[in-house]
Amino acid sequence: MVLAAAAGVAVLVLPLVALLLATPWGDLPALVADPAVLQALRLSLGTATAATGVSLLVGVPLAWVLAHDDLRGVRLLRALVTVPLVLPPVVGGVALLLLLGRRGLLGGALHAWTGVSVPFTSVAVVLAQVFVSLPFLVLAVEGALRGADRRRALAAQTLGASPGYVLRRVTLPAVAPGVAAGAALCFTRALGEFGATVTFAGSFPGTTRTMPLAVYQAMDTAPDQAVAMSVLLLALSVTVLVALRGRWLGGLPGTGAGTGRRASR
Amino acid sequence: MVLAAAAGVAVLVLPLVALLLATPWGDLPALVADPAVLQALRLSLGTATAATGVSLLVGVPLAWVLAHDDLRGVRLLRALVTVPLVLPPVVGGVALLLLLGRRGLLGGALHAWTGVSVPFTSVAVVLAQVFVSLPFLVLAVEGALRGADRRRALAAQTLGASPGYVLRRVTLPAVAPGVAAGAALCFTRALGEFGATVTFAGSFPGTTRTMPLAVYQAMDTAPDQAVAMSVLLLALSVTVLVALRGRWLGGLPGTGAGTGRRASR
Amino acid sequence: GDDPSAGRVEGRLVVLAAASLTDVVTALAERAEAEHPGLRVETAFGSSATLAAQVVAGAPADVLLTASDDTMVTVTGALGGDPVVVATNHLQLAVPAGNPGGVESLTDLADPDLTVALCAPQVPCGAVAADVLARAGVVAAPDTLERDVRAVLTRLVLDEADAGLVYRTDVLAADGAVEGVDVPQAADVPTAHPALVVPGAPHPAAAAAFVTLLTGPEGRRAFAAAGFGPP
Amino acid sequence: MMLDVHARVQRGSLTLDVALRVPPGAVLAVMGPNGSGKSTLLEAVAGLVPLTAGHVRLGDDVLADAAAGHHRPPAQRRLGVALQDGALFGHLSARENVAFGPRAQGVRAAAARAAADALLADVGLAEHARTRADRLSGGQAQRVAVARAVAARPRALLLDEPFGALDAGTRHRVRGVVRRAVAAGVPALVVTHDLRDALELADELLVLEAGRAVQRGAPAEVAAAPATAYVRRVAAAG
Amino acid sequence: MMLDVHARVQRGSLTLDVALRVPPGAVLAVMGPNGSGKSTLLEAVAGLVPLTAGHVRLGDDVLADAAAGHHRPPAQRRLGVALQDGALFGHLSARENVAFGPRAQGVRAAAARAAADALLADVGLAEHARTRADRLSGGQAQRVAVARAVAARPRALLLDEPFGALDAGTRHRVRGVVRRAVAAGVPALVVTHDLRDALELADELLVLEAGRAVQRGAPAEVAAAPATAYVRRVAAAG
Ligand SMILES: Nc1ncnc2c1ncn2[C@@H]1O[C@H](COP(=O)(O)OP(=O)(O)OP(=O)(O)O)[C@@H](O)[C@H]1O
Ligand SMILES: Nc1ncnc2c1ncn2[C@@H]1O[C@H](COP(=O)(O)OP(=O)(O)OP(=O)(O)O)[C@@H](O)[C@H]1O
Ligand code: MOO
Ligand SMILES: [Mg+2]
Ligand SMILES: [Mg+2]
Repeated sequence: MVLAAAAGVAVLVLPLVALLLATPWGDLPALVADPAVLQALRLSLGTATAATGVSLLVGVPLAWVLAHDDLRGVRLLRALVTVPLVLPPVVGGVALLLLLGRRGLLGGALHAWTGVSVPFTSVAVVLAQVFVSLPFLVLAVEGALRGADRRRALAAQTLGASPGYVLRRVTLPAVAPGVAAGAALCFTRALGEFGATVTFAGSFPGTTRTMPLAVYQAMDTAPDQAVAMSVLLLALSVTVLVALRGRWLGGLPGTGAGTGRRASR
Repeated sequence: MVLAAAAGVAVLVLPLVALLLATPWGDLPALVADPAVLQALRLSLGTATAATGVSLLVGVPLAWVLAHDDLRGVRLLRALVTVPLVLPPVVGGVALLLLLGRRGLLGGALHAWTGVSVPFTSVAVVLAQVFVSLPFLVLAVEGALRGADRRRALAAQTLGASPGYVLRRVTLPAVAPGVAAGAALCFTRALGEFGATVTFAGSFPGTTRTMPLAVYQAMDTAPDQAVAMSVLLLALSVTVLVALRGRWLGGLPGTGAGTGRRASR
Repeated sequence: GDDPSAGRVEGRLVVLAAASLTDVVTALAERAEAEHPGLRVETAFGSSATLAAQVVAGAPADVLLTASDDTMVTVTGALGGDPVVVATNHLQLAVPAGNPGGVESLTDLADPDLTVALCAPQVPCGAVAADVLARAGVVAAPDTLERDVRAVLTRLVLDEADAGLVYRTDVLAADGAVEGVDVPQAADVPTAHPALVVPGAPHPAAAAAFVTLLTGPEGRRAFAAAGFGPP
Repeated sequence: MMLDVHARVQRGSLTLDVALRVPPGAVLAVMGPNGSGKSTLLEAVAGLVPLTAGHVRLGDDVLADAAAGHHRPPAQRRLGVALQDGALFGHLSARENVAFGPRAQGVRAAAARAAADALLADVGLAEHARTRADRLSGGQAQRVAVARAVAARPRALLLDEPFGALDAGTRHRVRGVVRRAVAAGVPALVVTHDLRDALELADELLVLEAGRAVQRGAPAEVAAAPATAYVRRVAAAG
Repeated sequence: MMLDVHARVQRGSLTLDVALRVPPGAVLAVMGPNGSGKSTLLEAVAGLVPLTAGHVRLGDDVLADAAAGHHRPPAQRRLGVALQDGALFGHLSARENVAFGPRAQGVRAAAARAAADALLADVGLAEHARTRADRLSGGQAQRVAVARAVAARPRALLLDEPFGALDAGTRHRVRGVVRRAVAAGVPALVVTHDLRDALELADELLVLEAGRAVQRGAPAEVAAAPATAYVRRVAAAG
């Protein structure tokens, strides 16, 4: 039990230790204060936040639809929605190009009518991030919704609450840990997105070169800077995760010091 | 509500539609029957299955530890475990190299003593996949465990059940949808893993060139074959997901046609 | 090692090569297999810098081909070995078929209204492109800086970019999907493709034979047919 | 409004088939052995379980009619339901639980809250208004469930064993709350195992066994002339 | 073995402070108003809530001793506990619920199953052995909870309102099951709101109000000489 858990920790943490040991700590401040690094950092935070916001807006309702598999076709829909998980991100980028590129299914018409072109813009970065990270949010929230107690939802219905009201006031608050986990997953996945971004959005400082792209770019030529940026990304995510989980989970049942007694009543 | 859900579906599905429209359906059988494609497919299925197995073995106990945040240091541990989510996979590959490469923290000693070298082998592929996909499993399972009713776990303890027994016989079965979702996430993420694999394991046919790497390789040279392989991967994952969710969720409470009445008793 | 195939031209030969060499090396690998029954040649392509880093990290490769001397030096500096140049190359101004952006010369790359794709300056094709642009006195306004030359080519093939700088051989490999325009300054900055039998290669004899094939008449012919210059 | 029900429902191996009418302002008590279908009946009237045959009417309003394929969703029936297990919203306070129905139906926050506080005081929980529902004792939770059902100003009340976990004094008090809600002209259906509840509260008693009505009448009359062994035992215990 | 408890526990604004002793083979009934701390007391003895002061002893075996900082985990106390809300494992069958304790303690599957089936028959649920617990009616579920507590051959029984949802006949039957388990020399602590349970089953009655014992003695004696308004009301109702 605890041994297996320790093995899990080892697999995940030891490579990070190796990374930290390889970090040129003395030069770190200079490496990180580089304007190019700060620019990439700003871009990454902005786009990942936007992608998470969009994902929450469209993903929670989607998860709710998926959690009702008495509805027709839901199982296929779920599988479709899960596809971006398995699609190599590079292929996801190509698919986005085929859809929204200048010659794309929708992008062609868009370009012809409005002159607007999506690729090579920050919007393209956000779209690429949403494409790869939304499924994580959806699946996490759906899992939580399925685990949620249907009996309480029924009770709410007898009190005149519409399905949407039940979702907002009863089900979601009860599954808040799942939603928080999903949002954290989504944010971090968006923050780390590489393949789809580089393919669909390109790589240009300030508009599309997010941290992962900057790291990749530096990896073969300026490994010290790559390692420094990795460590920065790592510190950032640890901070975000600690803060986020702390806030979101703080006031929830069964997570505090209480015994969680009668949580089921 | 339903509108937002539809928007979510659109973001995820329309690019796939564009991809399907670009598929050279006539040549598909020939493209897919290529021995190199079949070799990559076999390797991908084998390594992703192994990675999922390893992740379940070490990830479920780990999730269980994390779900008890009355334990000391758990919050930091969770953040650490979540880090690979936010780390660009390429950086993950570098970290693995720094750990297990011939000059690595452990890899150096390993190579000196046993002559064994991990990078650029199928084992390296599995390790890379575990590194990036294990956190998904852990977080999904942890979310489900937190949502689980603590009251039933207490009741089991009064009956003399050890913590491990409670986990296996009460908590896990009750959160099976979460575990299934986590395993599906983990498998699909492993199947799609690219950056860490290409960095840590390289891209050698038969040993380390999984489907995503083969797709990537083909993208700039034989785009038709790349699209064909993507479609294959897509079909594969849809099948796996439909089958998996169907099986795992079939007999669970609140998911069938029943009203789920008294699910909380 | 104690692999019995070490002294003979057989076994599983692993060749890593720069993205720009994809087509020609694939063809020559098939030729080598035809010549030596019992030999299988496995190829992998990518950015020269990435491949070089993998070889230094101990990838079980027999032969490495890069797109610049600089990237090769990072390998020989760490592992030793004697690289030999097998071909040369130079850049062209490339546009999608039909030239939708109406691009005529290198100076158009400075037009902010056009979508321009270049290699990142850290990879060989990007370094050469920077040199060419500097010599021409053009301050380009790129919209994206790609990871390797084939990624730039893909942008043009898909018609997502109006113009870019790629190797002349890449334009030929694109088989009509891309049009190339010669740039006078590019001829002044040729690039070399060195090949290396990786020190400690699992199949040294086969590796040496493969490099001999590359530098021999058959190799010459294949490189020339693909548009490469002689070493 | 008259509550008029004919419910035929299949639940596992049990076939429930009961007809009943509760006039406005009257209380019908439902008793019966465990598993006889009391909760199933109540849930069918609430719309949580579909009818295979029969109907549910409230005055002229047809809530369900199996023959016509009509089934109004529970949320639109405007009934006050307390389920057997309470099913409180554990993450909300007692007050928020009671105010939930009015809020869901559009009543403004301040008004819903005032109504909830008044009802909580009625059931003796004034000082627990702000306690989270999952921190209440068994009897406290049961009272919140009853108050929550009454708060929504329902057109009919459906209470499934609403007094089982209450101490004797509180039981008396909560029966009073139900009686006052009914006095406004609301029909009520109350499931109980205790003949004293029926005697004190109900105008009529319906005894259910294996899904069928085996006896009905004024509670005292039923107790005086038991038709089955089960009723005899209930009368003896009461 | 004698069950010897002094429990001091803080629960929200309630301070529970009670001492009690239950000899082997005896039943102590605990009554009291809602929120007086009955469930808290039982959960403290079971080890689900930590003591701030006091101890729990079973014969010579010290299960908890606040002064010594000693707190044995619930899983190692070998008690039979039925919580107020049942807390059945909804995903398991009735039989698997009852067999759970023996299985957890290493009894072989066949033996555990046979014991479970015998107990289910005792509480009148033979034909529901294979029904999933979340498909049981309220009273059926309550009986499974009692059977589950008894099945583990506990050294003491702790039952929190184990009869509240049972019909009169079944109530009698399940009291018999409890009586037989106690007869083997096991001390039992039974929380109830119904004086008849105490009169029929208990050797001693403890009345709790606001966390303190306000009266104790033989059930009939307590009923005959009520010390508080609450007890008076209970005596009148019973
Ligand atoms: N969700 C369900 N699925 C299948 N069968 C069920 C379900 N819920 C209840 N039943 C079965 O239906 C029958 C009637 O149950 P019901 O809950 O209506 O009984 P009840 O009269 O309310 O009993 P109690 O007095 O124990 O509350 C029981 O045999 C029960 O096992
Ligand atoms: N998890 C908890 N956290 C904080 N307070 C609690 C918790 N559980 C119960 N309480 C409070 O402790 C007090 C005693 O509760 P307890 O459940 O012991 O009462 P009881 O005597 O069993 O009542 P009942 O007859 O209603 O079951 C109540 O006021 C209750 O609100
Ligand atoms: O293949 Mo390169 O390294 O882009 O010139
Ligand atoms: Mg019932
Ligand atoms: Mg209690």
